[in-house]
Amino acid sequence: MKLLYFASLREGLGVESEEVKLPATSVKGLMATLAARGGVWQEQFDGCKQIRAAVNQVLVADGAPIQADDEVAFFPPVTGG
Amino acid sequence: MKLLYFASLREGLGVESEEVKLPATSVKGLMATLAARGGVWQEQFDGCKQIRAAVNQVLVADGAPIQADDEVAFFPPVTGG
Amino acid sequence: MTVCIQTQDFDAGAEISALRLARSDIGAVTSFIGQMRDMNDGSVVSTMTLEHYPGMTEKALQDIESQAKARWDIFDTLIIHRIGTLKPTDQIVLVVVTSAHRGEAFAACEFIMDYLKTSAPFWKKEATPQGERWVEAKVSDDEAQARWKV
Amino acid sequence: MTVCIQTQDFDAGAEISALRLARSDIGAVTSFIGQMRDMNDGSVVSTMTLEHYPGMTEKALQDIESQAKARWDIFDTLIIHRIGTLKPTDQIVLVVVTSAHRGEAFAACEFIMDYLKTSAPFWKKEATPQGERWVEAKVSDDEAQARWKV
Repeated sequence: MKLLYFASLREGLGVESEEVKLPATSVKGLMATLAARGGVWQEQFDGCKQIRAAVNQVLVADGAPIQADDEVAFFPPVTGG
Repeated sequence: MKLLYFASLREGLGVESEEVKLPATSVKGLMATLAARGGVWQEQFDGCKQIRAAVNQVLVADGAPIQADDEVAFFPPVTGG
Repeated sequence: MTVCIQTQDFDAGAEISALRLARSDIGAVTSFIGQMRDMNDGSVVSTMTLEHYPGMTEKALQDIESQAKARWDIFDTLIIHRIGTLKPTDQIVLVVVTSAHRGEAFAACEFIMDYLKTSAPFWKKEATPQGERWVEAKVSDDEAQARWKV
Repeated sequence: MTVCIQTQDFDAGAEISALRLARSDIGAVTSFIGQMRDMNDGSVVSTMTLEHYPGMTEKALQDIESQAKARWDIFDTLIIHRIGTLKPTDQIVLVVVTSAHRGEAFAACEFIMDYLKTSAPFWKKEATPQGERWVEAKVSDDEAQARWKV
């Protein structure tokens, strides 16, 4: 599973991307796993901050499923245009 | 009173503009006066064709008053843009 | 708040640039170009001639701009409308609106076009293989204007 | 149906001309330019840096164009969005839509901007006298998108 972080979330975590070995889960499940790392991870993924997720480059809701080889991106609400 | 005619109405009447001596009236009253000229005037102003009026270069409704020295224009619904 | 009635063509890009660079607090620039189609009401159209009511046209367009300005939080507006004889793909009209935010800019630009279509004294005559004909006003234009009534 | 993500500036006039001259049955061309303001949330902003998600950005914008095309009777669309560092009055985004009629062109252009604002993965960071800060998403942008739901 490839994980990507953007904008303020990337800065808050100090990580841009990582490869992780995790079983199939959901967006919500993956966020809980990341929050459980503690420190800045808990701070960013504790559910208080608005975080959007994209699975294989498509915006999805929190309940969306994630397969072991998916590309998953987390980021704050977008502000383009 | 200065009278102006535009577009298909101008072509139908064969007149572009004229100066007439008429007492104060209303748009509806003036149209009846013009229709009473008969021929193409009756044809154009008999009420069957949609005709718009402007008094002193401002679009007005049929009931609008007209003074003796006003500029009054008659024309079909506009089609610009 | 500018209105131009002219026979010559206009450079839409240059006009838009001039308006958008006039202030550094502009965030949104909407524009509309109306251009001549080669078909109308099922007939090929080779040329179109625009007649207008000099004097009233300028007043009507300035009044439409004033209404837009009173109604939305916009910075500036431009309307250029051509008269005379045009051919397919020729530009007929340009409307540009600048604002801090896009919602106001979009609404004001569409409002100006809808009002122009029903209250600015222009008339189009088309040349078709069957001869010349005056373009008829559309009920849909009246309906488009009516949407803006409070 | 074109999408460009680029650091360099664009010539809005040339892009609009290219789209509007592509067909002789076009009657309406709407366009939107988003540009950088020198103030935001009460603070002077000297520069703005746009980050995006390469790969997803292109997909998201193409998807927005497809939705617009499915929904309205339009001929063509163009979206150009810049990334990198910009200064006040710099152009950020251009959207152009061509159609036979203005109602469709206006609606599709505004729809594209509203969807872009809430679903294309761009993020803005502003440099202010108080330091750098990420621009916060606006509730009004979510509301603007929600209007288009059936």
